[in-house]
Amino acid sequence: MRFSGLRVLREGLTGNKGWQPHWRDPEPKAEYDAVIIGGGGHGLSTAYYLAKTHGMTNIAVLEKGYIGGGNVGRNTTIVRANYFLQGNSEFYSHSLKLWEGLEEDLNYNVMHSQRGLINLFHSDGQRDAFVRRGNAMAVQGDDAVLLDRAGVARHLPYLDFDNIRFPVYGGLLHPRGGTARHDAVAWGYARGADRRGVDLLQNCEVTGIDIENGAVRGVQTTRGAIRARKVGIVVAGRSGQVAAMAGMRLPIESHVLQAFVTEGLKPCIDHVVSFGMGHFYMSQSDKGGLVFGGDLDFYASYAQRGNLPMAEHVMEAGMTLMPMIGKAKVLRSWGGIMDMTPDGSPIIDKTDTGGLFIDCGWCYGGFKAVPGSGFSLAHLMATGQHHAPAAKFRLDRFRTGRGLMDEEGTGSQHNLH
Amino acid sequence: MRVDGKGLIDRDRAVSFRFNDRYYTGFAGDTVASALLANGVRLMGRSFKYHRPRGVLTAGSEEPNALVTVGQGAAQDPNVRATVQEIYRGLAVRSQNAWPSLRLDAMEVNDFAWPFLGAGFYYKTFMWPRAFWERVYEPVIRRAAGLGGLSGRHNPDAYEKAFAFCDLLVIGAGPAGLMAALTAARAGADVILADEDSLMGGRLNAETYRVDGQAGPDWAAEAVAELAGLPNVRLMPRTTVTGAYDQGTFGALERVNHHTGRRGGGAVLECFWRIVARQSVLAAGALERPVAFRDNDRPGIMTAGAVRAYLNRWGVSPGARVAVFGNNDDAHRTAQDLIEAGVEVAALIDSREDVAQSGDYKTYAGAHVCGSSGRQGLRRITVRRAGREFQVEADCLAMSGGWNPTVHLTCHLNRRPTWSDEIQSFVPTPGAVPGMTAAGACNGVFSTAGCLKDGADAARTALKALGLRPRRGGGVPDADDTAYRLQPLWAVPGKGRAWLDFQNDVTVKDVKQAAVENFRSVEHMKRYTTQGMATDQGKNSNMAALAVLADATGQGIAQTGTTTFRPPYSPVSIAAMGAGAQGMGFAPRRLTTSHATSVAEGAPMIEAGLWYRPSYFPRAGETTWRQSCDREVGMVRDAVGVCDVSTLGKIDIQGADAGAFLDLVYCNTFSSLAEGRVRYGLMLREDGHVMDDGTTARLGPHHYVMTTTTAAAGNVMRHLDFVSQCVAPKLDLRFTSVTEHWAQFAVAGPNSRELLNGLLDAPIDDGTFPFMACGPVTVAGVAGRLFRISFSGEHAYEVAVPSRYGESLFKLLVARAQALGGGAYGMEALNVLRIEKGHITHAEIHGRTTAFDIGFARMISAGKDCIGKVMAAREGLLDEEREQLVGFRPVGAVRQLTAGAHVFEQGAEATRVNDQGYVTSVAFSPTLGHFIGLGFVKRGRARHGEVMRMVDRMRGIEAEIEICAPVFVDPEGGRTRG
Amino acid sequence: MAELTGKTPCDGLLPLEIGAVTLVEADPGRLTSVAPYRGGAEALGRALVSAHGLDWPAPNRMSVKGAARLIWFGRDMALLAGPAPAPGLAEHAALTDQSDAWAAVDLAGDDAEQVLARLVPIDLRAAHFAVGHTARTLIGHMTASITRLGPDRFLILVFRSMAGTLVHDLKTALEAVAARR
Amino acid sequence: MRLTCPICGDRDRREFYYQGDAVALDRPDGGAGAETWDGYVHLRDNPAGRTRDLWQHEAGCGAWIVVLRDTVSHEVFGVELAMSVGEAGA
Repeated sequence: MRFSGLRVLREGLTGNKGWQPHWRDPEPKAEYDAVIIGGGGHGLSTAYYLAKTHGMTNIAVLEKGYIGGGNVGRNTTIVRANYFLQGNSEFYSHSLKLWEGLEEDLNYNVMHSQRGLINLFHSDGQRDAFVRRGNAMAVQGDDAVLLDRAGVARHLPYLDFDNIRFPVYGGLLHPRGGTARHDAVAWGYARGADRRGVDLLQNCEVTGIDIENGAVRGVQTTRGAIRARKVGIVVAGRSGQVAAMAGMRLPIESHVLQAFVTEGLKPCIDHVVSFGMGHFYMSQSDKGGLVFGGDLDFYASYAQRGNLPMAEHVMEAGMTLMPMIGKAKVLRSWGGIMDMTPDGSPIIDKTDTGGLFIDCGWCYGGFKAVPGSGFSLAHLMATGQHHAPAAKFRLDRFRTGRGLMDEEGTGSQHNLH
Repeated sequence: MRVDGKGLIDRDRAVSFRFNDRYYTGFAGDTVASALLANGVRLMGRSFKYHRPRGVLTAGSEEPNALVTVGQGAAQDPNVRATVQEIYRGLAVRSQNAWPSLRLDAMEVNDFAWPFLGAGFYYKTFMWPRAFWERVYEPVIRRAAGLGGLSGRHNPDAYEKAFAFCDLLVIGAGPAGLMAALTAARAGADVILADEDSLMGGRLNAETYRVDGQAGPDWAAEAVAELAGLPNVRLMPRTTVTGAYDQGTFGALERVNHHTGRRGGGAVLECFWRIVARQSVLAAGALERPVAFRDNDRPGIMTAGAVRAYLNRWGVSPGARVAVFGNNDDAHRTAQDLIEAGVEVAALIDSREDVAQSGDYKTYAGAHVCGSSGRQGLRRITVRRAGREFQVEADCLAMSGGWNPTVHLTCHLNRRPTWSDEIQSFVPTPGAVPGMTAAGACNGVFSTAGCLKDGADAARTALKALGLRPRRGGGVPDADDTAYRLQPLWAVPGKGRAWLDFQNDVTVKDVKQAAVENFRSVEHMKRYTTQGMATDQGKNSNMAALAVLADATGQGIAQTGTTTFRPPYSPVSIAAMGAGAQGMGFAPRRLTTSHATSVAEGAPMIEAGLWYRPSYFPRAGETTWRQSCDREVGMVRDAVGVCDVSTLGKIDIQGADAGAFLDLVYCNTFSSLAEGRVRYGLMLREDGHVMDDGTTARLGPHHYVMTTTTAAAGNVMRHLDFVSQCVAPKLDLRFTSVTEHWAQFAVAGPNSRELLNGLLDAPIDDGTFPFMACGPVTVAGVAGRLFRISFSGEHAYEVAVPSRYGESLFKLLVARAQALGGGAYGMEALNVLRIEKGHITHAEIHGRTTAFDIGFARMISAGKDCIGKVMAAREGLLDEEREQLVGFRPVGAVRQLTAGAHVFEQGAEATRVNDQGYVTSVAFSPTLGHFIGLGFVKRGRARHGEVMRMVDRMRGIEAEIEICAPVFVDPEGGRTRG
Repeated sequence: MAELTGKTPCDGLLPLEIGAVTLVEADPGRLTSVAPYRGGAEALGRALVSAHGLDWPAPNRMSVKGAARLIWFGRDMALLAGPAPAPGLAEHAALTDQSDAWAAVDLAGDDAEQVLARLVPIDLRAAHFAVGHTARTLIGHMTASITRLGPDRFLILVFRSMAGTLVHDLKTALEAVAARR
Repeated sequence: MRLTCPICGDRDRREFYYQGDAVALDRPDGGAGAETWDGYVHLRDNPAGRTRDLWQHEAGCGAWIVVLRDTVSHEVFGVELAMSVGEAGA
């Protein structure tokens, strides 16, 4: 069924009786050409592009819970391409281009809203660093505009410019940056993959990876054994456990990142605002809730929940930057499992096991990467060649020191990125 | 209307307040909701999506409909529950989400377009044309959405945070909570009793139950009085425990002055508590669930428990002719309370067949309410019985679908609750929160006697864990012990829209459609329909929605499971959790001893980490910072300048292994440094990149003092602690920060020694104090330290005295410097001087650079191990292709260089693939008369002399630049040594 | 010869009296951090007793002898407050002059505990933090040393450069507590 | 979240700095080879369950501590001083 305003109209007039499932719930087959472990954003988009771009339709996505239940369903929905190191730069640039065509491509309104993202800076040194970033974005072909203090005030008049611990010197505006409706992205890709014949197997947890003489042969799951010559591990925070099934130890530590949403409010924040000194960022959802977050809780965790010190720090950052939000009331808080790498940049690569691929290490930047990551992993799995925009996301860069992408410059301590 | 002789309000104290454009009068103890109902006001709000007219559904913080905005101007407070807001003189509240008025709301048109606005409709449309989303659809949707509004102005009110500790935290002061607190407190436990209500007693204040032969409210008041008299008890009314966190930590929001007009003068509006409890008892009660039937959302239709609360606690009947509908005995108690209060009961509709007449009112057994009418207020209901439908006139309907235990806090650590067939709801899973015991209604125990006993038992469990003994005797008081009987009733079948989530306008149809579209997992259904995502987080609706979903998917409710409850239990203002940070409170301010003097000199102070440092010292006639900066640079190059460098980290290191320790943390060697000498040191991270640099002086055989950069002082201190405790625990040394003890000033320039010799008790010369010498000195009679080191490249010193003398010495140094043709210089000049000399800062060692990149690879001593040595030798970090530190100078028409610009080969297009490097630091060098820069270029060291192109798209500047050595002034160092 | 004049960290900021609490700058005298070398603890303990009559304090405790205080100050470290350290101590421990490194304030009054409860994340009630107890912890966002000198009296040390923030934070808490009376 | 510092006692998480897996205590010697060093600096077991990690009581006594902890439940099983672990070891 194709979605359109007309369809909504027709269904409305006929009692909404004609709607059909967005995806099937098929029984697992004994064998697929490829299986993707992980029914999150990245796994679903990988399946979608394998089917759409590479014509691989005899494939399955194995999800231990419900699809879209991981980080794609619990993030702060920010979409941007404002990196400054080679490797990240071209990848996120490509991903953003995919975002810009996503609704037509998926025939699903993911509410991608390019409302503009502003990174604030608070010293001359930070300005120079953001100028360098902005220039990197510009030479990559993406958009960036340097704002002085007055320029920021024009966009964000509600910030405290007069009495603030770390005054606003200016900001870097990324006009094409913005947000999207996170769940819809997972559902749109799921529906798109399903319509192309991909089996989405929910409540299907992988319990083992079958390897014969150095090559993958399939997986063991809670819904039986499934044979496949190509297996992609796309499980974000759970990468460590799944990779261990293939005898791998990863350069990853899983951490909790909290996020928060307030009660619905009339429109008051029109951009995505990021406050570097406070590790605080905020946008307003179309429903009216202020969606915001900050830094990791900093301790390794799989709990999908955080603790008060970081929550308080985030609120404090909000109060010093934009005291107009004081009377907004936090409705809900939650946590996601972040697969943190030693340089804060991701991994899309083959492994030492033939036919086994891994896509992980997205830290807390995974949502905006959903289209690009799936596209590039699909390319790698289908062709055996690294997709150019993701060619630098190699697993061995830490051992060799070649092509490290440490945007924060904080070094190999996983939780500092 | 008011009912005489009922309620716990103070009828001698009338209080007037404003709702929208009218003034109303209530009594002390009223909430906005009870007072409006007493005044016959039923319409209090509009729903989120269809803008349906709505009145109160509940009498508590879970209220989804009656949300109002309190106050106006900067302090306006949106989305306040009218059911919680106590009235006080001068209170002004407004309804929300309605325009032009609450009665006449233009957006009500949505309600007629409902067939097109069902579950998830927006995922299926608004896609064409693409550009319309940001320009047309989204703005319209955003304006229609949202509830109340923020003022858009800085928060003007005071909030605070605090910590509290106890043996036992009792959450909820109903019969179970009071009994738990009494039992524990009498046993000597250190107890905190927190309750979200202004009046402790919970349902005892809303019902007509008797306890120990007393009226419920009287017994509660006595219990509270006893607790208030005990030294080991802290009562926290108006305090909602909002979250359970690890190791017995709880968040709690105290509403300190929302019930008064008191603002300013230190009075805070709210306090956010961090409560640490060794044990806790959850006695949070239960929430009554509505029944879904066609048009069950009209103003005047509310839960039966709310009707009894308004009647018994506030002496208000929500209607003149009240009908009651339920699936359990509470419906009958409601009717009885109404009759007893002299209110007409239009009918009692009980979905159960086997019910006896319980009072003098028309009773329909085995019947359902299947519809209602009255757009802005209930006029009549439709009752269906034995296939026959008829109407009953009523202006209020009390409905009871049974009760849901308030299990929320037991789920905050991610454990799921357990389904109970008996009460057709979820109950806490024991042990879900370590140290927490659930008691009373939130534990699925609904009779008053049961709650009292369960509370006492829970306290005993806690006391045992605390190693305390319950006091003998002190039995549980007698009270009603009627069993709770209900027959599941979630949604009355029928046409039309039956509301589940009132605020978000989610109907039974929506949930069924979600199931049809295969959003069959409870999480999918929630996210697709927005069921349970309103301000009540599904407190009123999740159970029924689950049941409808379970029915639609053919699974049981237990199998379907619940969505997760997450903190906060009820919403918490950002101002409360972020209290103290507004303005300057976000981080401490660190001021040097020369701060006041610098400010008095007119120096703009800039943030340097937590410190403040002077940018430059303007003099008469100077109109731009550049004029001052150029002059200050000239002073240092030609005469003498004084700069406060106290913000650099200083670490005092002593012990037999101090030298060995420094050899480990620095890539170069310090054990061989002579006493009385200083050496530059480079510190690596274990991953082989540069962490920090600085000078370290050897003051004695086993005594060194290390300096760090201002930016990295904290990290370096932590790193040294790590290395000494975790990596080399056997080395014998101790160290501590002396950053704050010493005020240290750079005295730089040809006249620096002359200046100092005027202050030192024992003058110095090149013999006694050559370059890189250090030692104790007496400065103007005060014991201090002198280091002959130079960041500026001039003949320079750093002189340190105990901080108490800092301001005095700074003034003295500046005065002497001025007499010698110099003066104070600030960060701008300091930066120019160091760039001219090619000294790096964290602009260059930004965390991605190696010793190799900055040309210091040879500093990594081959003869010893050091942190970072092995990883620094990784092939990828020694690749000649890496970006290497170079200098830049303009050679084209454009003379300006800018930091952050990227570097390209001449003629090459400015694209990512052609990118050759970038500029990290620039300065106009008054010494050389042109801009100079530092930065990194691929194979840079081999490209000196090459002319390239600097491109700064952000600032719109392009310039031809020549790559050169990163030292512009006195590369041989003659000035420094001379 | 020019003479240098000294200035205390809270110069111009204190005293304050709000509600039932007073806040004044304290003068703990000469401050020396004492950190025993490997295996030096015992000898140091003896030397301290003979030189200053002070026992090496257990963690989170302070020992007092007349005007001399030895305040536990962290892992294997104590702060000698009052006298100049006897030279002999240097054999067994690293001695570092900290006299000018700390801003010291004296908080006293019925509500002193209530005031600190707004800023300090540890249980400072007398039953758990008695006279002579000390702690290294936080006050607001600052690391601090907090010692109970009397039933309703505390000595608070933070880095000298943060004196202004310390006074600001305490003043705000004092006003909030006073407003609740 | 609260941790019991072996020196200061039970304290709020806000007083502690977190570094990561306690593997950091087992620094290889210079000649240990690239694989070993890669394992030390980058690779992690990253268990969903019991873990042994390294914290510092930075806002307290300054001690580095080794914490036995569950990364799923956040239960803490034990805490010891890194110093004593190190001295016991090699």
